[in-house]
Amino acid sequence: MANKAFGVINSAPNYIRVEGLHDYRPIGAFTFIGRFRVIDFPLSNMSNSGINRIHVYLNSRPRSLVEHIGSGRHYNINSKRGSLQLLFTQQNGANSIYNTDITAYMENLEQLERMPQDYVIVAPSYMVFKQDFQKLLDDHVEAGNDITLLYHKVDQAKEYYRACNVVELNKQKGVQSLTRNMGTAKDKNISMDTYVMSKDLFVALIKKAKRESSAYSFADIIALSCDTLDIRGYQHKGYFAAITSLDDFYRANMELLDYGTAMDFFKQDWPFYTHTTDACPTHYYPGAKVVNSLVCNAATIEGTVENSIIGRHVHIGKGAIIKNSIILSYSDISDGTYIENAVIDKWVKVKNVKKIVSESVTPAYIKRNDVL
Amino acid sequence: MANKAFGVINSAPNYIRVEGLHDYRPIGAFTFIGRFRVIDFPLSNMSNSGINRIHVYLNSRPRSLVEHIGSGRHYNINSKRGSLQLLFTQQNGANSIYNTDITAYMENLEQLERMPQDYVIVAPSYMVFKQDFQKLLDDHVEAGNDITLLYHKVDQAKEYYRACNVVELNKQKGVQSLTRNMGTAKDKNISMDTYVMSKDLFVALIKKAKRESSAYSFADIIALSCDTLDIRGYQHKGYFAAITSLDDFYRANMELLDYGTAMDFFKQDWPFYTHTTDACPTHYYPGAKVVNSLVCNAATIEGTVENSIIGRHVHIGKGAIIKNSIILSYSDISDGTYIENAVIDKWVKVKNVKKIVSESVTPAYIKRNDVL
Amino acid sequence: MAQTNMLAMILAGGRGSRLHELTSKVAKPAVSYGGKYRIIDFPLSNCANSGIDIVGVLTQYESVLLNSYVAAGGRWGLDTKDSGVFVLTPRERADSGLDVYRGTADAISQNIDFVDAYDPEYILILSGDHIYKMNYDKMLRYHKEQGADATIAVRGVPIREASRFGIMNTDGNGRIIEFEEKPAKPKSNLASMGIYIFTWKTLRKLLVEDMKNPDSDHDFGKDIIPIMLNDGKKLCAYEFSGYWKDVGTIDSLWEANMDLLDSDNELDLDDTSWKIYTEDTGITPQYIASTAKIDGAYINQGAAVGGTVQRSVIFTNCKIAPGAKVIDSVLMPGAIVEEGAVVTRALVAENVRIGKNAKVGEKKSEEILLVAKNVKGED
Amino acid sequence: MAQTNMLAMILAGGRGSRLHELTSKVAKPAVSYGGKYRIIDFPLSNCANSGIDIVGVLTQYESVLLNSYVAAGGRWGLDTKDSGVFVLTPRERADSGLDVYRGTADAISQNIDFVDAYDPEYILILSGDHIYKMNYDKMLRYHKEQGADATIAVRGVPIREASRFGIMNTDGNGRIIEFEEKPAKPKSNLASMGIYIFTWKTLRKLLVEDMKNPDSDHDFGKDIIPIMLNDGKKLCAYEFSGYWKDVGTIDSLWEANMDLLDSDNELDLDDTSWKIYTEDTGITPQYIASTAKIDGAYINQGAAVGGTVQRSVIFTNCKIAPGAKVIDSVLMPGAIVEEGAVVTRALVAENVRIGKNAKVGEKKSEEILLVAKNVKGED
Repeated sequence: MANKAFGVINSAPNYIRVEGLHDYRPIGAFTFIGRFRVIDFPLSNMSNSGINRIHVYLNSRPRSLVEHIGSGRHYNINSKRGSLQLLFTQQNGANSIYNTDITAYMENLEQLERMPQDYVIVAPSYMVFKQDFQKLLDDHVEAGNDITLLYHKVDQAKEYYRACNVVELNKQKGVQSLTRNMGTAKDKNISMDTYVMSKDLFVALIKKAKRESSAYSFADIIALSCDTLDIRGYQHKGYFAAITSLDDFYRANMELLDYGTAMDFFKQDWPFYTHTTDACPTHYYPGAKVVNSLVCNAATIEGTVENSIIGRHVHIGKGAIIKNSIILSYSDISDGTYIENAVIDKWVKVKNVKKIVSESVTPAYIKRNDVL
Repeated sequence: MANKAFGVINSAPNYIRVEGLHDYRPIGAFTFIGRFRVIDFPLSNMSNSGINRIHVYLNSRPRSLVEHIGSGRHYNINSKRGSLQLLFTQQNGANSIYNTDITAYMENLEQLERMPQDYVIVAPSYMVFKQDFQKLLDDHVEAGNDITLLYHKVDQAKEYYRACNVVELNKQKGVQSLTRNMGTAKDKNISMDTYVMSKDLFVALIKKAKRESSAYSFADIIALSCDTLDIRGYQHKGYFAAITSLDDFYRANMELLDYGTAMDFFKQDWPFYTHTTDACPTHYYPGAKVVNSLVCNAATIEGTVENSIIGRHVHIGKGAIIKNSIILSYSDISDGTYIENAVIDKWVKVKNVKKIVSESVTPAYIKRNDVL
Repeated sequence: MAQTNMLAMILAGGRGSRLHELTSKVAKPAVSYGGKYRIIDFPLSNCANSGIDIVGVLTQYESVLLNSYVAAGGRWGLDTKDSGVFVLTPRERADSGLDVYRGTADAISQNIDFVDAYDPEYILILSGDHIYKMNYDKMLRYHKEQGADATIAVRGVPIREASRFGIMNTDGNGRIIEFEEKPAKPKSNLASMGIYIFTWKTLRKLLVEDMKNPDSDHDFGKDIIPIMLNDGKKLCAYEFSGYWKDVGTIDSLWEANMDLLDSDNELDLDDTSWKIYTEDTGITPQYIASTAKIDGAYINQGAAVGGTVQRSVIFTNCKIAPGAKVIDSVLMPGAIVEEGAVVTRALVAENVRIGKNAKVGEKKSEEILLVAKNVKGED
Repeated sequence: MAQTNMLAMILAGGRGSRLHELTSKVAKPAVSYGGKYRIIDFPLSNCANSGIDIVGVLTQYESVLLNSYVAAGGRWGLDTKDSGVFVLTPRERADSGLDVYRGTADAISQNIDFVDAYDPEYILILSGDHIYKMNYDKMLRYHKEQGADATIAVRGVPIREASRFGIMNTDGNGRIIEFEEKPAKPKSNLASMGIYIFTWKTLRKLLVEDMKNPDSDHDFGKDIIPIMLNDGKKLCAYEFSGYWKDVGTIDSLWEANMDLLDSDNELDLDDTSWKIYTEDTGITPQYIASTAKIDGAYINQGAAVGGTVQRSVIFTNCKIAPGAKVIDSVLMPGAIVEEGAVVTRALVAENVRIGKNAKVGEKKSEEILLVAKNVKGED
């Protein structure tokens, strides 16, 4: 069944920077609750919504995402009828002001213009949420908007979502402005950087943005078009995370330790797909103590784990205590170590250091491949 | 069956430039005799040799190769036991002197060092030939060389192979020097940029090259090691093409119009795999006249084709005459056009111009998407 | 891909005996067609293009080739996480012995557990031996709009030929009020194409009853449809008007191939928005030698032509030597015509070799000659 | 991948009646094991890791689940251009009716055409219901080195138990000189594992003869091997010494699961150089609640533990409510243990629900309790 829309998944804007983790991979490739990658969420949302032609934009360090996404079979994208196309940009200075989504679209304009679908759904690869895009599209078409923009009402806009845009809406949900979140108030409508519009308008806006400024992003041209176009907000409800800083990443993971939140988010009728690795089950040794945690496969647990997320192939030694932490795959925490409020990247070996604790809200971060 | 070697397929060095075609894709993505891509040959050679862990290095404009290679299933690489890994470099100025294979290896050293195999086979993505790498490896191990280098004896080194390296051998096939082909003589041994060595030596040479000069290529460090290492040449026989200029590309294609050469190269016991597209058969209209040509599927031929290669979905109009030319996919040659000695890139529409002829050895080249 | 909630079952059991030796080692749906396809590629590609994820292929006759061909669902992109093509043969069960499929309906009945496992709302029943392109998703939408219990695809046939078909008589709104099998005096020209959409719950109940009925032939046309009409269920006709061909005989198979030489042919295999997927090998392009003369042909990659080809369809890996002639014929994959041989109005089976100077087929023959065995040459 | 020129056939026909209700809807090789696997994952993964491209799975009993599980060869990476897993059921042929497989050898005989289609030099015969990791490529190299007509994998068993097995007596060089089925006085402790490599040409000839022999049981152990020994063919024993378990009974299936709780267990499923591939769903990690107490467990992703787990194996999607206890037990996929329920020394089948406060199994029972149906709770 040919869907009327194709999907575009874009990368994070150049001003978003997640301390530590970001040095090794784009946000879309970040591990989420130990098992998924952030990009699995927009991809699964699209696949579940019947969208089977998807463009994924990659910029710096594409290897991990290319491997993870592969042929798209695990996202249920028919490889003959559909396609999951990876698009690259030459402009690789990740922090360069020229490294915008508009630059990426312009470099692949031929691919974009060749898509046969009438509509496009644009979603970001650095946010985690659940959304039926088919419903969004139907609504968009019925309402006759020029653009429909997805937003989420939050009450922690002072502490979090600092790299996101804020939407101001009129009574009819018309978007009146789109501006960077300056943390001026708790309650804000955060733009989810997710848009529905006609392909023609999408292409026209890209070209317009390019003409006006080489540093414009797509959000910039949307912001500038609030007066001239009928842009309407569509409120998203349920779990929502914007992975735009280490704090946001940490909090987004920890929120899902709440069983109710997790069960509401992970439902059978809306599966999130991911690349699987045939890891064996996890072995809990006699004497291990694990509570309120999410544990991935192929871990070996001999010590204590509390309020934490344990990745694949992680080893927690005898007498080790892990609290309020995220341990990514293949890390090895040796006997008797105490870790609290930390994010331990992949392939870390904690051997000689016996204590890693952060006292502040911001968790401690241990670099990939480090031996401590 | 775990093979003792893994494969590395590298990109063309920064000083190789194929006029026209190269503006749109790397050489590995060039169409070859209308149906294959140049990279299909090294990949199939590796797969047929039982190598199922392969690293493919991509630099500028990776999209077409990423799509073409995909999951590697069509190359018979078991997706669980084996893997076809795409590796990228950040250094994207394709012509920059820093854009060397050494830079690419250094950026992905972690992936390289993690490979469990003892040996590595390095082959280029810009040459077309058939070689059993298992045999090469067995020979290498038995002879006890440090490095085995594949070379081909040519007798047109003055006109062609100008961007290749020349090998000088002693009586024992020991490599005495590796230098750029200056076209000083007809008969030369051309290095096929294909090496077998232990993984450890490979990594050591990469690190050494990096230390010595940021602009060194792997061939440079090999050249410098002729005195200290036991590097031996292994002669390749049969069809061989180095796609290092438009002339070389054109000639390499044309050579396979010779039925004997083609039949010797394409044999059932050594299949070359490619990404297929489910194109329907080709329709020859009454009145069409085709001789001594290779014609791909989904073409529609109403005119005359002689000594030419016709790509997929190409249309040759009534009364049109195509001689000694290569027409790439989706191009449309309208009624009555005369084309001789030309390479027509993809998606070209020849509508108003009625004659495209090159009188010299170098074929005329028509740009992708052009309307003439 | 979003689940359309419709599962497809392809009846591929046909021995196709009127296709003679072509089906002695291959089930009819696996017979070659159109230069590179097999007949079953058509319903399977239609399913893939219509967004159907799960396809069962029911077979009991010589299933090895069909099995290994179909089981690799990747050919149609049907090998994603939640999609697949499954070959369903009769099997032994805890509660019964091994049994053949007794009829089209029985084939589904014996696989109720398979269907139930996917819990579909609708089931699409297809035949494995028709050549056509059809969007089953559109048909499903029609089925839903009509609120039908069953929807049957029909096509208009010339009224004078209607008595050869199963004819559906409808009221003004597409509802079927009567079904007549080969009526002497047809009241309409809407012939059943053997393509059905049923609401699964309704069909399931009927199948369970049908299994127990000793007088039933367990056939959709003969048993299930008449019962539904009797019961006052809502059956609707869905009209289809594109290219459609049942290739049950050598002549019709030949004709269907020849249709492709027509530049306006309705099947339009070149349409990239509705591709027919098939086994696509990484073989060389077709090689046309300096000695070749081609005058109207449909040729697939991997073929090598050195001789004369007139109005013919040439499959993968065929070889026509210099001096050989192939006229008004179909050469199936790997067929070889040696020097001086002449093939006229013939259908040459897979891998058959026509020896030097041999002549097969006649220009004026009424029927098409099937050449299923090597023909010896003369020096 | 390079063709090793050996094709594998897995005999998966077993109804496994000693596994009781576990096999009432599922063939024995599809029974769950080890938190996430099915038994047939072991021979299939061994094949994939040994570089075998083509695997036939022979089955006639309740093949739907096995079929749909196995046919998606992608789980084992066996879905590349030239690789595949093919389910082979009995089928109707032009020259004979539909027939069941009469024995292990007959199952291969009936599929000679399938094997021939791939023209292998060697054929590997495997059983679908053993748990072990083995490199068949090494065994093939041994077969070639020995220049054998057949090579049989054997393992040493305690000599006092040897009379329960098929015992191979060998000369000093590994050549089998005698085969005794359950000998009263065993001369060696080398028991056949039911894993054979044959040179295909040799076996093919024997199978053709065996098919015609009215006195044959069409069995490898009873008929083919003895004939080969009589004919003076060279049969060699290939000794295997790793973990190996035939899981034919509830007790042995439970034991094999419990073996995984041993930190030194020889099977070592965590070894990434020889992975066992299986259906791997994109489900959430295992959720261990604040109320959970885990004391020795092997738990798979997607499980949610709120209660107590002691020395148990917990499969995908199992739920153990707060206050529930699971001790010395195996919970198969989707099993649910409600509040206050206690499960001891039991094997709980797929999707079975143990109701509130229910008690199943006994600490001191000799046999393991199979719980195949929901157990009602008490309020």
